[in-house]
Amino acid sequence: ADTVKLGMVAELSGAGAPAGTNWRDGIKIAAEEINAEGGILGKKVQIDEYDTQTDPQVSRALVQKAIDGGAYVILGTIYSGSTMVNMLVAQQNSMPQFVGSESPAVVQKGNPFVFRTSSGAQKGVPALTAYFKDTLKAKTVGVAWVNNEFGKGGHTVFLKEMEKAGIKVIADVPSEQAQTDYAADVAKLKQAAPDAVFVYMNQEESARFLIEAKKQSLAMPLVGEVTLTEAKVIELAAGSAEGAIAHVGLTATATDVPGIAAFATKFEATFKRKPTHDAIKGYIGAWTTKYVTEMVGKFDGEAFSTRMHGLCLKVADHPKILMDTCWDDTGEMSRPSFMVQVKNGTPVVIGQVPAN
Amino acid sequence: MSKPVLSVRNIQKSFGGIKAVRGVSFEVQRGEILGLIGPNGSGKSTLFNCILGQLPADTGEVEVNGKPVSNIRPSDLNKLGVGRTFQQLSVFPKMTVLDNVILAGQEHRGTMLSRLFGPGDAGLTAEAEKMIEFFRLTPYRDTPAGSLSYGQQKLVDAAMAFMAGPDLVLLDEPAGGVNLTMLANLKDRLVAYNAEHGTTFVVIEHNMEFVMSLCTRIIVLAEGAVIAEGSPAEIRANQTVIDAYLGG
Amino acid sequence: MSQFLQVMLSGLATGSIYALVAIGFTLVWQAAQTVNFAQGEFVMLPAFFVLAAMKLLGMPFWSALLLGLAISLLVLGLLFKKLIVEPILPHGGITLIIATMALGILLKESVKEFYSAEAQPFPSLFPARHLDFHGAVLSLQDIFNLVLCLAIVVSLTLFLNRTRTGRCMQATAQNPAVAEILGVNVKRMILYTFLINAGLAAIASFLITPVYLAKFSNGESLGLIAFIAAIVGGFNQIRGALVGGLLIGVLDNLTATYVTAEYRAALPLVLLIAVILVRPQGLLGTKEGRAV
Amino acid sequence: MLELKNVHGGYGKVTILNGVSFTIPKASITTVIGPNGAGKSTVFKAIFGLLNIHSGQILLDGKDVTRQSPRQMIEQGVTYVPQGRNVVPQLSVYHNLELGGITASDQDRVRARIETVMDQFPMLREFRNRKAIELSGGQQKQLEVARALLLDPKLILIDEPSIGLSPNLVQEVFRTLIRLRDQGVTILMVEQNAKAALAMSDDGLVLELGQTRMHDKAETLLRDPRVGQLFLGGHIETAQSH
Amino acid sequence: MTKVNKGFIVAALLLAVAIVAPIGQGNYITYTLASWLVFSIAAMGLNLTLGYAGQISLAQASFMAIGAYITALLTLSGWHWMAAMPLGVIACFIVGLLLGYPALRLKGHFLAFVTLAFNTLVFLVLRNEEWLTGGSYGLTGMPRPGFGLFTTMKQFNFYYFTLAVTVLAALVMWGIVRSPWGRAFTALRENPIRAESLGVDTRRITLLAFAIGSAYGGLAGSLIAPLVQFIEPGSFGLAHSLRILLMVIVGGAGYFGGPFLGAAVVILLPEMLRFTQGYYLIIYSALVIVMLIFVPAGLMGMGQRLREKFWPGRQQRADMAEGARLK
Ligand SMILES: Nc1ncnc2c1ncn2[C@@H]1O[C@H](COP(=O)(O)OP(=O)(O)OP(=O)(O)O)[C@@H](O)[C@H]1O
Ligand SMILES: Nc1ncnc2c1ncn2[C@@H]1O[C@H](COP(=O)(O)OP(=O)(O)OP(=O)(O)O)[C@@H](O)[C@H]1O
Ligand SMILES: [Mg+2]
Ligand SMILES: [Mg+2]
Repeated sequence: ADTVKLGMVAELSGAGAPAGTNWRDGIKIAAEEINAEGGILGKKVQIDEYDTQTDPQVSRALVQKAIDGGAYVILGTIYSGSTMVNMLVAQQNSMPQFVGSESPAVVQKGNPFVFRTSSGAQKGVPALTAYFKDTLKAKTVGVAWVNNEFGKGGHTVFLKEMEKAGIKVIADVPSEQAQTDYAADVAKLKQAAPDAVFVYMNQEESARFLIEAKKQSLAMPLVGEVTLTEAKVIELAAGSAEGAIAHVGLTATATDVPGIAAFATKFEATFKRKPTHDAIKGYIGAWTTKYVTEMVGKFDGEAFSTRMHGLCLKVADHPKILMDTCWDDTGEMSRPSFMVQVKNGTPVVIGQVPAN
Repeated sequence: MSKPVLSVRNIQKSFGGIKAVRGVSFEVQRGEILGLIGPNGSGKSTLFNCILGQLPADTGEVEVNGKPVSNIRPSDLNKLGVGRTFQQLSVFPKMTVLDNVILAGQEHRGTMLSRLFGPGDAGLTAEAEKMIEFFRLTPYRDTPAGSLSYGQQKLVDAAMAFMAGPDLVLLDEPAGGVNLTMLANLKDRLVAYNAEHGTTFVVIEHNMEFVMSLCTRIIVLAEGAVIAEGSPAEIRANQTVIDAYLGG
Repeated sequence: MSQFLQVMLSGLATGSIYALVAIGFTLVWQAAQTVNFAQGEFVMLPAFFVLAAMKLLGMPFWSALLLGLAISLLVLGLLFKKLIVEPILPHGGITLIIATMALGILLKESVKEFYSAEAQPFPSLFPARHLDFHGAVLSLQDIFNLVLCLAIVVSLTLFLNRTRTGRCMQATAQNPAVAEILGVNVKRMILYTFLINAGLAAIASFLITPVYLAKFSNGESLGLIAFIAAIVGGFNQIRGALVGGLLIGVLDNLTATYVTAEYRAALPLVLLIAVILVRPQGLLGTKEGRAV
Repeated sequence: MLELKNVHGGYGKVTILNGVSFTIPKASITTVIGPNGAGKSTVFKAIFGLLNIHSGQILLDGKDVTRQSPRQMIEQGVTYVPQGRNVVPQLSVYHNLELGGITASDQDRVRARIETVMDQFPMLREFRNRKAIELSGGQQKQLEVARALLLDPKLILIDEPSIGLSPNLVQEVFRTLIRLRDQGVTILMVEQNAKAALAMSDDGLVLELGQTRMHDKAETLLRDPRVGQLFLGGHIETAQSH
Repeated sequence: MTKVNKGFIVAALLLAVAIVAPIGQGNYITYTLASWLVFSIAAMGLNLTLGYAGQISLAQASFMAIGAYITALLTLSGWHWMAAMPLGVIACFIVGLLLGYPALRLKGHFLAFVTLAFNTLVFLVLRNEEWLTGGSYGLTGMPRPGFGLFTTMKQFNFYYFTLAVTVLAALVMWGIVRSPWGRAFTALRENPIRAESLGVDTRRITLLAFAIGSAYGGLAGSLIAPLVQFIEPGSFGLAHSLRILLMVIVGGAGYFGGPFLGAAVVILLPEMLRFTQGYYLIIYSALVIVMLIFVPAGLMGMGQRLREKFWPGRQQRADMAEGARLK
């Protein structure tokens, strides 16, 4: 046929819907652009959507379905719990898979077909250590995290990092996914009074946490990884997000990176909302598929995966990769990242962190 | 005389402030048909419920065949040979009449385990059909019991009380809503059972014709206490009973 | 000490929100003897009506609120009663319960598809003033929620028990066949019930969304907690919902602060099971009377 | 006053009434008798708009009221006391009574009436604040009968009022019905306590298999040997003799 | 008797359909069919507890969890499935028995609450006790059982293995509901007080209703583990219990065939609607509501409705044939 199918398996409904729909929409933009440039190896790209309902078992079934349906690569999933299951199916079928998950475990299973679109928590969180230690000069920290597979990954790495850096974690506050009441969490942190707090939650949870923190006037710096300073969180938390700091891999606010600015504009024009980092991740996943396939020169999952390992794509040669990006032998990814702080209601880049 | 089939001593029961039963004692001998009458709200049904373990009594003891049964559960009491009917309609509405009647007998066949592996009807269909025939319900054999008329449901209820082959049956207003002709049949049945098997009956009823012609002895309850006791003739003549209950 | 005070007060404030939603459960029970498992979604939705009115029609916030209330009454009250409750109620409670579960999914997914999958901010009805009690912070909104909740419980209880209409509603719920032969306008009584319920849901929605944010999936956990609150308080008493809601709010916060955060969802449940086993009719519930 | 013309009807697919026709005059008491399951209660439901009527006509004072709703029937002065228990369980005795007059525009009159019926059934006054469900069987029946007397009906349909009532109260109810008849109210009653009921009635009606079999003066029915044999427990006397 | 025969023929036909269904289908369809069977088993159990015995339980998914985790942990440590499964089922039977105790005191929504709380507790334990259950990462890579030459590693084979287990489970269930126990369960649902006074040990029957229903949940769980080869606490949350409840009601509570139909609708209908993209859940839930409005007794009740619709003829009253006595 003259089309090539990309199996987009993501959380389009259920708890993960916000992430999943952004992922999908990022991919849609990429697909349009790719088709406008003549597709992949001359074949038009066709996106097949599969909704996992944020249910790992369904996601597994759907990866199977995408494969039965003749997909060439799998794009998704985002929730690590789902990815952990469905990547087995893709692996059995030698099918390359770009995932949005950031849990360390995803690339530790020796699966040669799985590739990240953003770096895992075990890379992102350590990037913060220096900030806590050198910039904030914290002796003690607190950590507020969401007790799901996403939060757990970050939490484990964070504790390890702090121990290495000799910073004491004096308040460890887990919370539930979709929790609405953060009074107890914030009260506990307030009581412990650490020098800084690491906040590791999904979007709305972050916003609700920030609102409560403001209400109880939690005074120490609140530092997060990616989510805490996202546009959505700032919008939701309104004034309460002021001053929040985060380490972000890719952010639509890093508008001094030209590719990102262009993408953000196009996304907003198409979907009438700002892209999240999930959207950028999906976008990059789709474009990488094109770039690497064309390097290989044929549609071959095995060859594709082999080529991916140890590959570095430079913006100079591959503009739609947005920033220089490398993958290692496990599928882990690295690229430069930023420190961002919310000032006057907008995230401002306050520093760059080199790729690690 | 032998041991009484049922012996009730000093049963008391209150609901909040209301003393429904205030220390009732009586004995029923094997083969008796005892009538229990009294004005509305005099505590008859409550007394039944206390005797049968459906409600916990505040004080008092109950013995069946000399065996204390005060804290026993209704199902165990039933297995000791005590059957009953309820004042309000009490069938299994979505089960067929046949299933209603079979159910009433099946728990007396075999053990819990044998009932799991035994035949679906516990071998009771023939017996149940005879019972249904007697109560003139044969056309309704496969009808859900809940869609029968009031009187018909009352009859199903009565049929169920007999299925276990009981020693002692307590009937709470068996005549209510039952056609007089059918009622005569029911009475014959009671009398026949009583004669053949020595089954003992305690009957609550407001239909005086029925009670007076059926019972060998009658106890009258008013405001939770026994106010008179005796043969039908004695009761009919008792002025206190006339004033409290029978009316002029 | 100030931590304890903070946790207690915050627990009460959150609890009053649970109570507000739980009242809906007890009301629908007392007036229709059924459980609306879409109650959480009923609270999620009105905020979106308001947002839509502001975004699509460009209405100012306060008039959008009024419009939101009106649409809620229409959709969650009238239409719900006409299209779902009325046809299904005669077939029994459990069928209606399942239907409301399906309705919950329908509402949730519709909001997601037709509005947005992402959380939305929602303007607050109150100035963001905070009051300080010995180191513990309480917002103006918290206090208002508590007071309002109390007022609603009192007035609804009075309405149901002291007015003829209220008693007709109860009669309709407890024995619709009898209500009908006595000439009670059964359909209208059911309509009243669901209109009141819709109104309550809308009010709850406007009060909590500024804090909880407007999101299609908000109803899930809220509905569940409110359901638990209603049961614990006693389903057949409106004031039971208040007690149940406050109790859960406080217990949840105390557990999370002092005992365990991982099991914060569990400990209150275990405590409440214990309560229920001792008092099977719920804390404030009354026994349903003789069974034999 | 009330006329049924060849009424057929039933529940779901099953036809229960196979042509019921009768006329009852104004200010009279008519007692319906028949075996269990004959369709007596079903006739009442048909009149009161609670049954699926397949064909036939029901006329009230010459006006066609076939398939009208219970509320419409009440508006036209018909009240109905069904068989079995029919109280609102969790409401108090007083509030149950009050519901009996819920359709009246003059509530003061209803309140006054409540006092009167409570005089007639003193138990109701004593227990006025208790939940209806807590009453004994007969007490609930008293409540129901009393409740039917609160409006000024022109036709009362009363299905076996005697079930569960003690003998003196049965007499009281019958006396009340007679008094109402004397005031011009029409009464249609089902009774299994048929001898007593027919004795106080003007007319009697025998129903069997969903059809009217006989319709005559009450005394005539009482004396009819076939009726006695089949529906009045004819051989109770013989049973008594041994 | 003829009624039983008709049921038998229908069952045989269905079985034939189930046998040929996956032939020529892709892995995905076969997988979906297998999960239909697994959920049918779970729904069958709930149908006993709820449909027959009238005891509301919102915890069926947590029994699937218990069955699945026990099977998973044991098979991962080298046990054969045939040895691990019974342990899971027995554990569920016992836990179900314990969960039944509150049911002796509580009715209706109070019981619903206790079972709901139980479901939440199981979820939290599975998530928090990471040392045993793998926490929120779950357990992966459970082996599928082999029987000599017949290995179930292939999707196709695993389907037939599941089918065999389902047929056995259905036969056992059929034996239970048509024995006097079945009548006692129904009596418990219809009128517990009267049942007790007729000698039905309602305590024991209540507990058994929970225990047997839960054991079926456990059996379904022990099949889910090797089917999905991944389990995590989130797959056994309250929402999944509600889904199983939906299967029972949609299929027709208290009908033997209900769970199979219900599971088919709940699992397969979304599959068929998937072409509608994001709207399928909306369409699906709307369909469920419409169905409940028009066929409240579930799909099993639909046959009857249709028969009445197309053969509307009136029926004589039952005693008409006896003739009148008063001529
Ligand atoms: N569960 C209960 N709660 C409160 N009061 C009750 C309860 N059960 C019975 N009573 C009261 O106890 C008294 C006795 O009731 P019971 O039902 O035993 O009367 P009864 O003699 O059977 O009357 P009837 O002939 O009308 O059936 C009544 O006043 C009744 O109101
Ligand atoms: N709800 C119902 N659904 C189906 N059939 C019913 C229903 N109610 C009554 N029937 C049937 O209708 C017939 C007549 O019932 P009905 O209640 O009118 O009898 P009845 O003459 O009042 O008897 P009774 O003296 O026992 O009260 C009976 O055969 C009964 O089986
Ligand atoms: Mg009584
Ligand atoms: Mg009748």
